[in-house]
Amino acid sequence: FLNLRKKSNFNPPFNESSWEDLVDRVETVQKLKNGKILVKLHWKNGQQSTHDNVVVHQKCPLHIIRFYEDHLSFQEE
Amino acid sequence: FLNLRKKSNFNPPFNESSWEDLVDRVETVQKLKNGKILVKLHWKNGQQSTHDNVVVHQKCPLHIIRFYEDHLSFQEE
Amino acid sequence: MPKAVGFVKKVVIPKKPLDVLLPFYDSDETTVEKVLKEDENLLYVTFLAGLEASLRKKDIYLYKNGEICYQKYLKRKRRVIDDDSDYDADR
Repeated sequence: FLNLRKKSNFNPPFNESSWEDLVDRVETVQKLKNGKILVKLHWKNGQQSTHDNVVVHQKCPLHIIRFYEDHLSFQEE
Repeated sequence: FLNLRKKSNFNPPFNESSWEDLVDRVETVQKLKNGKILVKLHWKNGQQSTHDNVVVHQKCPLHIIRFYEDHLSFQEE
Repeated sequence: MPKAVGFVKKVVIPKKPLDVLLPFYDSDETTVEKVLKEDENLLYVTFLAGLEASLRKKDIYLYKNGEICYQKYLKRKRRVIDDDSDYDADR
């Protein structure tokens, strides 16, 4: 988890209102002990970056929805 | 599946670009045998309606993301 | 950086009898009107209900008119390609 510290020179385009066409997929979703949820994105330009889930909700909601729907499991009550 | 065709007089506002402020919550998500995912919405006006997931993706993505994030299961590290 | 709990493995949803989905479901909402464009995995479509959405190619058969509209789209695409090659040949 420490490799997150290795700062790459990739700067996600925060000025863009939507990342839907720039992101290829959500790679992982991870929960921290403090309750935060971090989302790792794989960009079409080959870069990767990690963000708070609320950022991803705003910038590319369809990608995180697709990730969740790829991991759906229905359990008998 | 056919008995799902039973309609009420409620007409969801398709002309509205976003339902985020009109919907109270996603009640449930279920998958049909053919693989289609259906989402049941509770509206702030007390109505209920069910839609294909792609409709909810477009009209109120934050609601369905919240529902999914309330049902996450993690691989302990 | 706080320690991690773990990576998402599944989104676990309680299975319910399908009549929980009533009282109102109208599958006509997602009758495909037109396929606008495609990329590697997705089709961008408009539905009769006046909604634009992206669908997975493998799911297009789930939607009324989906297959037919996709075939029409491919035919249009081929015709454009043929016209372009005729244009190149003429020059």
